[in-house]
Amino acid sequence: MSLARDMMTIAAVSAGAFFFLAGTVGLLRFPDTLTRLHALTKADNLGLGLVVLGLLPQAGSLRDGFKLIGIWLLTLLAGATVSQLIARTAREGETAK
Amino acid sequence: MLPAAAAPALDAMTSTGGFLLVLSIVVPVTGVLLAFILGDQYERLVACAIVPFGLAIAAAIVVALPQGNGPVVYVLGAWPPPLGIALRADGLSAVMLAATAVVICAVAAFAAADFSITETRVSFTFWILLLAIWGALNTIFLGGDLFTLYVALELLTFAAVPLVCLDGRGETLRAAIRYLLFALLGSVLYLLGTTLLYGLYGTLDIVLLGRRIDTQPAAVVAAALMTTGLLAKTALVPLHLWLPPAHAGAPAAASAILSGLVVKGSFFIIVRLWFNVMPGLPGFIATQLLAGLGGVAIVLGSVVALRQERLKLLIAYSTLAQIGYLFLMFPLAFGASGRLESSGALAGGLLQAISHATAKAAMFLAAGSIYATLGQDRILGLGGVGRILPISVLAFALSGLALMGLPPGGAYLAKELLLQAAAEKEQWWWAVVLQAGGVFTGAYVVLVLAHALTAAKEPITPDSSAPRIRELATLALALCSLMLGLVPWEAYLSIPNGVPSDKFGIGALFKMLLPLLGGTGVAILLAPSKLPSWRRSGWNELMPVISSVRRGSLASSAIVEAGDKFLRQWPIACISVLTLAALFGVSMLGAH
Amino acid sequence: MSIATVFEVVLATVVLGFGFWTTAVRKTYSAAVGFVAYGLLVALIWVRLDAVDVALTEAAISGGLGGVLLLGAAARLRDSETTAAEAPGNLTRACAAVLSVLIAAALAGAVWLLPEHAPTLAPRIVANAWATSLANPVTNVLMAFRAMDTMLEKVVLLLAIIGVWSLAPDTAWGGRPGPCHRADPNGVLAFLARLLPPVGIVVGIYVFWTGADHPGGAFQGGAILASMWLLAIMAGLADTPATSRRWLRCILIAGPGLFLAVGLGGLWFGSAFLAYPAAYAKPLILGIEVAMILTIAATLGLLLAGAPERSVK
Amino acid sequence: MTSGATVFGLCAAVAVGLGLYGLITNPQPLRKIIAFNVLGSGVFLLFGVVGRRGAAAGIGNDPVPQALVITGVVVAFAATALAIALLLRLFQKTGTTTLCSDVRPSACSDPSGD
Amino acid sequence: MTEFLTAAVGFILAMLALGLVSILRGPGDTDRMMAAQLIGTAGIAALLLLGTVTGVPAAVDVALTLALLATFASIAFVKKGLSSLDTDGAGITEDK
Repeated sequence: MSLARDMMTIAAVSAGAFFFLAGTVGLLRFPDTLTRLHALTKADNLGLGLVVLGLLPQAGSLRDGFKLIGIWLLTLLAGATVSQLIARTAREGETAK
Repeated sequence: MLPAAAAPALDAMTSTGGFLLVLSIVVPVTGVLLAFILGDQYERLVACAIVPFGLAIAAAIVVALPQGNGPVVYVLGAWPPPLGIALRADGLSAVMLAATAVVICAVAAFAAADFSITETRVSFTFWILLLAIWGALNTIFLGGDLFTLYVALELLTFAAVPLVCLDGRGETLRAAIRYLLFALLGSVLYLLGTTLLYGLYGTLDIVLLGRRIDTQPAAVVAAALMTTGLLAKTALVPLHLWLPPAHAGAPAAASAILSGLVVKGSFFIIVRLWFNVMPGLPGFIATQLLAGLGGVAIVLGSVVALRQERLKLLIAYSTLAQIGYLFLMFPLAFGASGRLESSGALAGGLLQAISHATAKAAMFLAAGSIYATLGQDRILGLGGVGRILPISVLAFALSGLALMGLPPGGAYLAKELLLQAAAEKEQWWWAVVLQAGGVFTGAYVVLVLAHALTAAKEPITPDSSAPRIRELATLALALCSLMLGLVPWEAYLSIPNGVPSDKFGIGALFKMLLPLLGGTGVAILLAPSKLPSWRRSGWNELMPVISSVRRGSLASSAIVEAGDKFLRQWPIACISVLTLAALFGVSMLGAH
Repeated sequence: MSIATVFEVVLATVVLGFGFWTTAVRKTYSAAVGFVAYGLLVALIWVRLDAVDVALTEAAISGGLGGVLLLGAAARLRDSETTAAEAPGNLTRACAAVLSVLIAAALAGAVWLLPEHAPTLAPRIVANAWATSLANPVTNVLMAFRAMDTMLEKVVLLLAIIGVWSLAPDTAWGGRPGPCHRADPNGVLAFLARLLPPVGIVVGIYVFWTGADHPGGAFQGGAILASMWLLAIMAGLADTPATSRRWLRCILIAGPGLFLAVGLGGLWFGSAFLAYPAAYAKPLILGIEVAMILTIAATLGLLLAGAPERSVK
Repeated sequence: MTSGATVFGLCAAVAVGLGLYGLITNPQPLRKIIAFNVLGSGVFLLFGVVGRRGAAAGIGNDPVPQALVITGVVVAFAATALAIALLLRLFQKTGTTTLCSDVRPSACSDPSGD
Repeated sequence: MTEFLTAAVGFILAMLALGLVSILRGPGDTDRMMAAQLIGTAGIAALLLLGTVTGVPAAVDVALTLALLATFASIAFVKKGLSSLDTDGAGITEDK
């Protein structure tokens, strides 16, 4: 049982780390603001989600598990809102030029 | 009087009358809260109601102290140190508490007539911060824990900074930022030291630390950092970049508090640190270094003061010199046992601190009345002011004389005690510096008075007449400073050889002539603005000789002024801080 | 070298990397961003040092409110970057570098020389925790053993507010701090500002409440509440209150005022100033903390909002 | 037991050095304020290391240094806020943020002559 | 298990550092605004993993605090701070 949980943790956290890697590569390689933003938000939120998923089996109590999910939802909300605002600013910057 | 000498149990037990210590902190803080909530137009009422209370509490502590054995102690929350915090009042605290209360009273009486009710912003800020400064200072004088002292220091800084820029001009804002940033650097260094001390000994209580401390290198690092941080807050040359603009730019009542009291807070913590926490740590060279900086401060502060065109700047620079004077006691208190001893030198230093507090506050208040009446404070434009504001000019003269060391002033007593100690320790060079300090003080007092007492070139139309109560408050403060020598200090400060008794004899008169005549000479030689009587005839034969000497000395004083300007640049001042920390560290390490 | 040590070295290196970036980078705005990252990573170090109370504080201040304060100032002072031509020369820089390294080395040496068996007050604190019946040792130290420091620290916060207010132009004295924020009521920001604060308030109260027995406390909870308030202000859903309002001033002194009152009660009825009678210790401390969380939230919010700029009329 | 104390002690010392250097050499006041914050966090970390070394009685970090740090962080934040408010007011009033009070800006350029 | 998670924290930290440097070097201000986003998510992930590794369950509360405050900070980034009079709204004119 414990082994199965650990396997799940390892798999999910590895996948999460991979998405963080993908996001960073995107940041380094993509040419303009909007595509970089895309790389960042998608990868990061998915990465964090997978890390949370991986840690759920390790959580000590049900309350801790809910907190973990809550954290992920909060960052998702922030990511969605802020990237929209940033993208809008970027677009306006371009039209101004 | 030293806590270390008292029985161990007494330090960790509330003594009778201990609640007075709590009240002396709580009452001003309550005043701050009340004034803040009642706000507009009531803050002055609250402050004026609190001031007599505070004065009574300080007086009660002063009365209560000699009756018990050793310090008055209060254990907060009934948690004895090291777990909890204790407040302790020994002779040093009592003396400082009383002086602070007197100065605050006089300044409050002055300011009650100064800030009109229409200026809500200035009045609100000033009165609340006045009470806050009082609470912070009392905490510093009574705090028995190094971290409590840190919080109190920050309280003091936060209360002092807005006072600097009350008038909101760009120049004073700049001064306030420099002051705040430099003071923060100082407190961070102090905090670094407390970290190391806690890591070494597991307590921050002053008495417990004093028993546990030894001379290991990590303790030396802590001592060096803390000392330097506090010096930065005290503005000892070369760490004085913030002081002149800050003290000269504030309104008169605020300047009096800043110059008279606020710098004494960090000075007092240095005294606590060196005499109570680690008397055996600094060693001979470090004490000489500290006093050496004091000597430099006396020369630089006085010479630059003589070159100022504005009265308030002159007084601010004279504060620099007087701060230097405070540090001369350290080598003179260094005993043969290799420890700093609570001796006549310490008593002299403390007396100098309180007589400077009263006299300098009176000087700034007098300057404030002059500024308000004339609408400017250029020294060359002071002619005729003696006729319009006789009381203020008299107060200025009296406080100047007190600072010079006129008997029976506190500074006279302080100088005698320090000279005694210098003779005892056979460190004649500090006796020279002490005398020079008096002469320099004489110089700028004579310079100001000479201008103030001449007739006006053109008739003056006063902008506004100063209310009489303002002038009387100033005069009372100056008289206080002049009467300090009559107080029976033996009950509070350890004076092994007794107080010099000859306060009114021929000898005392003669001692007074040196700073007065020497000061006149220095003023003639070093002040770019010539003394008024200089222009009259009768000096014609001497003229060529003196002129050439004067030209030379003026040139050298210009070099000193350039040096001051150099030292007051931000990077240079910060580098000086770190250099001093390194020097103190090396000299303390070398002592063991 | 174990993997834990390797990780610690990596963490320390990354933190110092950001510290270095913050010091060296040319643009002030980038330096402020660098500092936010730095503060966040320092919070990681605090978790690693098993000081979660401090980690919470550090996350709230350096990562959150402090970062916002610095960024706001950097954005507003952007035009001034070119005018300040007082860069020190190479000699000054070299002196500064040498001395900074010297001080850092002395500190490192001092830490190295700290005694093998470190002195600690932890056992004493555990032994005396019965007096308050709170299980969080840090809260015990803050609210009971060193209550004087905590009370004075709240007065420091109040003085900071007075200092900031005193910078108002005379015409705006007593007015509302900061600019008027307007945003589309149906826009994304307003949406977020309606959705997040309820969650934030719950979390803030949770962090405060859990502080009695677990890491957390009034300050950390207050910081969260303050940020939610400011979010609503930024979205134009609320405005900063006029600083002359009596209720606002009541909130601003509620914390230190109640602290002081309870302390004096101890002096009058109990054993000492700031001593709690054992039977009522917990409710008294929690009561003070409730007042404090309000005071802290209001104080932090107003410190970020700045000096009054708009007259009430 | 005292995992990380040495590494982070070193880290704290370096942070103090970085902060000091920044505080001295950065010409813009806002950068000085940021450097002050780096310096302060170094000092607080040092407290953390001291507390970590004093872990005992089932507590991983001596609570007294922790409490002192929390107080210190609050004070440092208040100081930052006050300094920034002063700076913004100075900028609003004069249009510059230079801290040199002596007449011309050029008069306070570096003395070391390069 | 602990070793694996420790390595994962180290890896995420490295990604955070790399990403942040690339953002801060970026040509425009909008790029810099992404920084808060990255700091938030990567920092929270590192914090959660570290809490599990170090055996500090309360680290979850730190992460929760950070999640809320990072959101707030991101908004402030985009608004370029709270207190800007003249630059206010530069980044935030919403669609009509």
